[in-house]
Amino acid sequence: MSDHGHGDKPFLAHHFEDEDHQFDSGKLGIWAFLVTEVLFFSGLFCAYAIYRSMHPDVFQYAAQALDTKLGAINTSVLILSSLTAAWAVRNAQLGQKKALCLNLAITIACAFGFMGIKYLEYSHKIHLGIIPGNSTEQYLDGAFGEPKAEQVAFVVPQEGEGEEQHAAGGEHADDAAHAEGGGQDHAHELAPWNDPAVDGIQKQNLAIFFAIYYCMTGLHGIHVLLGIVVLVWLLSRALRGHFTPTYYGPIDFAALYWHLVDLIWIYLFPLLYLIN
Amino acid sequence: MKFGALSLSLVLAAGIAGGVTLAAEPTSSEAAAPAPAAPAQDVDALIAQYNSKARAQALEAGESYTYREFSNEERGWIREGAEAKRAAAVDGLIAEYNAGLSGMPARVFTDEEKFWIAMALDPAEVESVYEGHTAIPTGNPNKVLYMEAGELQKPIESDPQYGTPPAAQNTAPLAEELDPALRPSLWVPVAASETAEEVDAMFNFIMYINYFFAALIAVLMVVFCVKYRRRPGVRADQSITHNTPLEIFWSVVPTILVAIMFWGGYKTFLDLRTSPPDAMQIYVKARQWGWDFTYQNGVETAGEFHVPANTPIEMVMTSNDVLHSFHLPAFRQKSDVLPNRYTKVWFDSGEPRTYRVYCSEYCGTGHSNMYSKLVVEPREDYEAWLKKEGNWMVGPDGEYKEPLEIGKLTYVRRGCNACHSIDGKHGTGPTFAGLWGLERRFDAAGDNKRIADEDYIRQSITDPHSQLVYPYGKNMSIYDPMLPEPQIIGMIEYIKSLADVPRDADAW
Amino acid sequence: MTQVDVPVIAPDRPVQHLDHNYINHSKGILSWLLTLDHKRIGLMYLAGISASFFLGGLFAMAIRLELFAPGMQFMSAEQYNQVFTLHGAVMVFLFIIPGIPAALGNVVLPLMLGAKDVAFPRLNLGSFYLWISGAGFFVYTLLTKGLDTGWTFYTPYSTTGNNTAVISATFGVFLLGFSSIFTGLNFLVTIHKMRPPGMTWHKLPLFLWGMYGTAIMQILATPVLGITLLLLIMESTLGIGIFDPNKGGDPVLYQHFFWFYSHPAVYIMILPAMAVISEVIAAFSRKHIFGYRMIAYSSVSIALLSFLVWGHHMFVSSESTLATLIFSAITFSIAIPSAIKVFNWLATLYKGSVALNTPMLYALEFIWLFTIGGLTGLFLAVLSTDVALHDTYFVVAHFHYVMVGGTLFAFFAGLHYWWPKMTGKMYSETSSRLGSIVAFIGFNLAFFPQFIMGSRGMPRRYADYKPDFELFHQLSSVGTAILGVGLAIVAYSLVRSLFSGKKAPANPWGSATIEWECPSPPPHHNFDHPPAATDPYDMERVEWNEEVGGYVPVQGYRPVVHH
Amino acid sequence: MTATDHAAHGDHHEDHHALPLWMLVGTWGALMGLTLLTVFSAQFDLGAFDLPIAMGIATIKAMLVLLIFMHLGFDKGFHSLLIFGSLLFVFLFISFTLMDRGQYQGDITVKDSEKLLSD
Repeated sequence: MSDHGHGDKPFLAHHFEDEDHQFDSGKLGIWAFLVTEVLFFSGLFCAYAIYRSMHPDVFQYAAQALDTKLGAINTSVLILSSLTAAWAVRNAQLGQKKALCLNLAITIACAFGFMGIKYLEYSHKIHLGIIPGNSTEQYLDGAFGEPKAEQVAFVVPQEGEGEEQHAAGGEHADDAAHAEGGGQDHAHELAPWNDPAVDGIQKQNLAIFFAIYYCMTGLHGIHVLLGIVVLVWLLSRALRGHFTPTYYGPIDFAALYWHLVDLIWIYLFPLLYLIN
Repeated sequence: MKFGALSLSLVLAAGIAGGVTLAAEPTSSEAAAPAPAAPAQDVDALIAQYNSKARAQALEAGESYTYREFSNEERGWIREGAEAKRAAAVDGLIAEYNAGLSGMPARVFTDEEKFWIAMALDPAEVESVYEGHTAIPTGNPNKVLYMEAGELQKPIESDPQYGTPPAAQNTAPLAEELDPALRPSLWVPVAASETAEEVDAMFNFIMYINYFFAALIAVLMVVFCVKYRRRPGVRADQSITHNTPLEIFWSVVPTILVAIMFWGGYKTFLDLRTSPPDAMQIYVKARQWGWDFTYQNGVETAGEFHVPANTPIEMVMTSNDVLHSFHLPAFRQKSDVLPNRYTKVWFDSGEPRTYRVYCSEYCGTGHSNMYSKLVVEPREDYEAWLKKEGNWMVGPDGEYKEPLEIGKLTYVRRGCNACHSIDGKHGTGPTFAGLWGLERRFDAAGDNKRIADEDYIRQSITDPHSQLVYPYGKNMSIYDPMLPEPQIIGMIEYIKSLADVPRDADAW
Repeated sequence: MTQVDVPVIAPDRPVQHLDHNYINHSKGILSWLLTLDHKRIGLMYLAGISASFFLGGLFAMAIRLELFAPGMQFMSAEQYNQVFTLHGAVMVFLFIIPGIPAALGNVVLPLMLGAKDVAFPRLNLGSFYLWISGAGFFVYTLLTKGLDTGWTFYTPYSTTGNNTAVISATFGVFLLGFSSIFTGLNFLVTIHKMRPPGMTWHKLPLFLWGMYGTAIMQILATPVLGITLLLLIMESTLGIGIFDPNKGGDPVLYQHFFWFYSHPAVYIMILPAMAVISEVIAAFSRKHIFGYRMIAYSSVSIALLSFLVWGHHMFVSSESTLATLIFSAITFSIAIPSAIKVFNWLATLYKGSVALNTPMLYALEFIWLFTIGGLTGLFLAVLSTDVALHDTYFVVAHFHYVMVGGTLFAFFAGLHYWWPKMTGKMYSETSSRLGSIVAFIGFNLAFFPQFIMGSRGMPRRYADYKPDFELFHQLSSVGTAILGVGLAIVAYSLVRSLFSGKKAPANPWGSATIEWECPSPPPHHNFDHPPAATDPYDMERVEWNEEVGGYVPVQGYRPVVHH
Repeated sequence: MTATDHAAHGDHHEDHHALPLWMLVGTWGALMGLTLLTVFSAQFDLGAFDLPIAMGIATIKAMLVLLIFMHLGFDKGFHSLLIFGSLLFVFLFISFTLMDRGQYQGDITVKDSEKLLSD
């Protein structure tokens, strides 16, 4: 038997008996892979659970810095992309090439949209001085301690004003002015944290909240980026007409991966954005 | 060349042979010669002959000496006899020495006597004395002798004059290793408390079960392999594929055994973890690489701690930097020591003895040197010791000592010596020798530099990471709480006094 | 076991050797580097892990030489710390974990299933290259800056100071972890989907049961190591503070994370070893394995239980009393399946026809060493004695008995057992047996004294020690030297067989599993048609044939129906 | 291929059937509704119920994605076993660690330790 024993079926590997055999193996493989993904994220969820149970107040306070609206929009975007991914599988199963390509394209577009909004959120935070790591603490000093005119402060999200602008327009030229103003204006709302008696530990724990926030959303974001790469590759194959009702495994597997990414976000959203 | 016990016995033989002069080291064949029963009446004379000759010539010539060739047999007798004599005499010597240290006028000891006193110390410490350190090598202030160029010199600059002489117990042997009445079993060291005995009971229970199963499995394996070895024409019995009752039996029996072990172990574990309410608390701060102890009355000690006998003691521990572990084998006690959290171990101190404390959680370069000594002593001795420890910066006259003396003591007590040498050798941190007035560079190019003066030293103590001498890293623990003022001044004075000591080329 | 009446297709004289086999299938270095053939990938893994083992062994020798006497001999304390760290990390991550699954498993597993390849050959090659890059990062760490954290990378030591080596080393381990995950995933799918007709779960050879359990653990546990190390890297580079007590983090949390992986990892190391031993004991007793189902189920139960006992590494790390109670109790439950296996192996010898060929010699040595390792584990599972013994040489001796005495000896058992199949050459029994016995003696001399000094209080990871432990350290060092000599003899014997060994028949030992039905070495495609599977331990299925110098299937043989 | 004709292929092919469009779109609608619900419920302070409600809604959403978008409801049982089994291990991991962490005393600050030592 030669290396390419299945001449009529270009995508059937030699060591499988038939396409169903190959599909079943691939499906089991991707599910096993999803299991490793679940466990991979579990470490972060565990860290989150530990620190939230230790410092519920800190988490509640810190979560105010996250923009619920952007989070909700991003959730919707991901759910839409999940729908189109599932739809794409259906198209592939039914041999609808055009619809398949369209659905894949929409999924990719949603993924880019998600990352774009994520970028806005990140850049806004970094602009405010909330960055992961060593220096967070010193910035938080400015943010939560004595509000200084030259130092940007934490913004407690206010209804409307400003935030939507960032979300929609992506113009953050006015961020600094806005943030400064916000810090000054709302300094009184941060009162408990300005108490000199409550320094040190709470600020450290705030830093840990943001560390966890960045790790969780960052790792999730990396998965979205990987998903984009895979989906673009599949789109190019779909355009070349590789997929048939008997050979559509890659579409199905990539969609499963994409749903898992969505699924993780479904948990991240309330855990990070909806603490009150 | 350092082969532990072997070299120790070499040193012992050499020491006796030559008094204090070690220039002529006997070879191992001489020292290790078998010693048949000696004619007792001759030995004293033999020793006298051996010693006097050697001494006389060494003193006269001031160089290596020769003496009558003694036979191997004679050497054996001499050694045995000398050892017996020493054992009898050395206790008295130590008592006398210590009495002198604690304030009474001390008589002048001969070098030989000092040698013998040293021999009764912890052998490891004696050995490090012999390794050629030129100064106080460790955190223990009980090094009474030091060597230079392989030769025994003189006592450390007068402990009496510092006012913190090694306490009497420092010269007592560690219970675990030297006291022949307390020889450990093959497996475990001497159990120092009742809880430790409970642990040992479980240890032995498991050990007997292990002996049984190991023997059973070995015997079955060998018997089967021999009895059913492959022979032509003999086939294996294929009918035996399983036997459910047998398999259930050998699943259930181990289950029962481990259940017993689990329960017994858990009960004793609770005893180990639950300290009696009346336990005396000692606060412990672990650092890289040493132990600091704080007593309830605020007295701080380093490296060594004393407790009253027959008292439950609770150690309340935290770490200054990384993870450490407080390990007291004799009490079967251990707990990790963590930064930012207190952990506790307790033990019933029992009879007056001396124990070794290890750090058993890996903590970096000095991990294997992070010992401490626990001295259990009668309450009145303990109280006297505590009083003395509390006043280590105060001289016999009731006044603060000279800053230089405080500095020298601080260097040892605060563990500076773990990383910073005073003999010019390159270590984990820069050496103190010749440091004073030196230009310190904080980068490779030397763009960022500073002269080592009072300000520099002070800042290096209070905020060491603010000025890291190239190429050293952030190894120094930021000591918290920081040194009190007199000790900082003392360190400045001490470093000043070392300005003229030459430093090695590779010690930056 | 009820036997379905399957006619066995047994040709008169099965093919013993082929002129054209997988080794000479195609030529050139690229045909190896880019191969998708599981057997070639297995051989490349074998070369890689052998090199790692040699490297780790050199470090071990350096450690024992340094510890021959109290005082520092030829290393500084810093150097010693780096050497023991590299010894541990290289041996664990580069040798023991991939050893049996990746090297032997890759060659044997598809053959045992009668399959043409593993389910995902490209992924298989990918995981090999992940292994290579992970190993590369390790060597890089080794050559550039010393790593001195111990293989466990405990915080805060690993994240404070100037431990830049931690970043490259942990990134290496991260890659190695994914290599391990993909191997496990591949094997899981292969065992599920590529079984030949007739091979039900209860006719799966026990090696495959062991590999299946291993795959479960690799898939479930290793990702947690991945995330732990990513967090560690973040901690070292950015200082995110999750594990750093100075920033409000919790170093014990790191230990929870680490051991959630690393305890199952211990079983990732030993379960494949047990799997090899089950095959070897049955083959050289020429007898049906005793208690097949118990052994099979115990593999899976060990795999699942292994996730629930990680806390026993932390009894003295300020773990709460409640947690110690639970973890200690579950730890004991995992002792039972291990005990069952040992008893079943012994019962397999009973009324067998035992031949002491080299693999069998290793298997018997394994039983002894694993028994000691397992029994001494009881001291460490019991809470009260563990407090005294934790982090002493007792622990060092215990895990060396399990990991080296267990896994390494089983690895050699498997290597010698499948050597004829892999290379087509027979090794010399005399020199291999000699090497095995010398290594066994050396091993016991090296590690048994460590139990004694450990229970007397000698802490592990000490660059120096007090003279009262000198005797034991010296015995241990001498033993290590003897072990080294033994291993050198083993290596010599195997390498020599490649050049002057006689040709191996298809089935030199008389085993009944499927991999022995194809010629030695196998052709590129393994089998033209998936062979029908029967009971893998039905040794009567094959018999000695003088003419071919090996075992051949009995013609027209109908298997005995038990029950 | 529709849901009805998969039987003709035998059980080997049971995961090949395409989901009807109404089911996909309906699931999407439900997910969006639940998202709005969870954002809405977060506006109110429900005290101890906050987290369980948010997690409950998230879990319902997750099940919808798993069972319908990911076909798990129509797929081989072993795949469900895999994914739910892995969740069991995640649960064990997190709960054991939380349980242990819950037993510790709170962290001490530098100040606390100084105070304790000076007492």
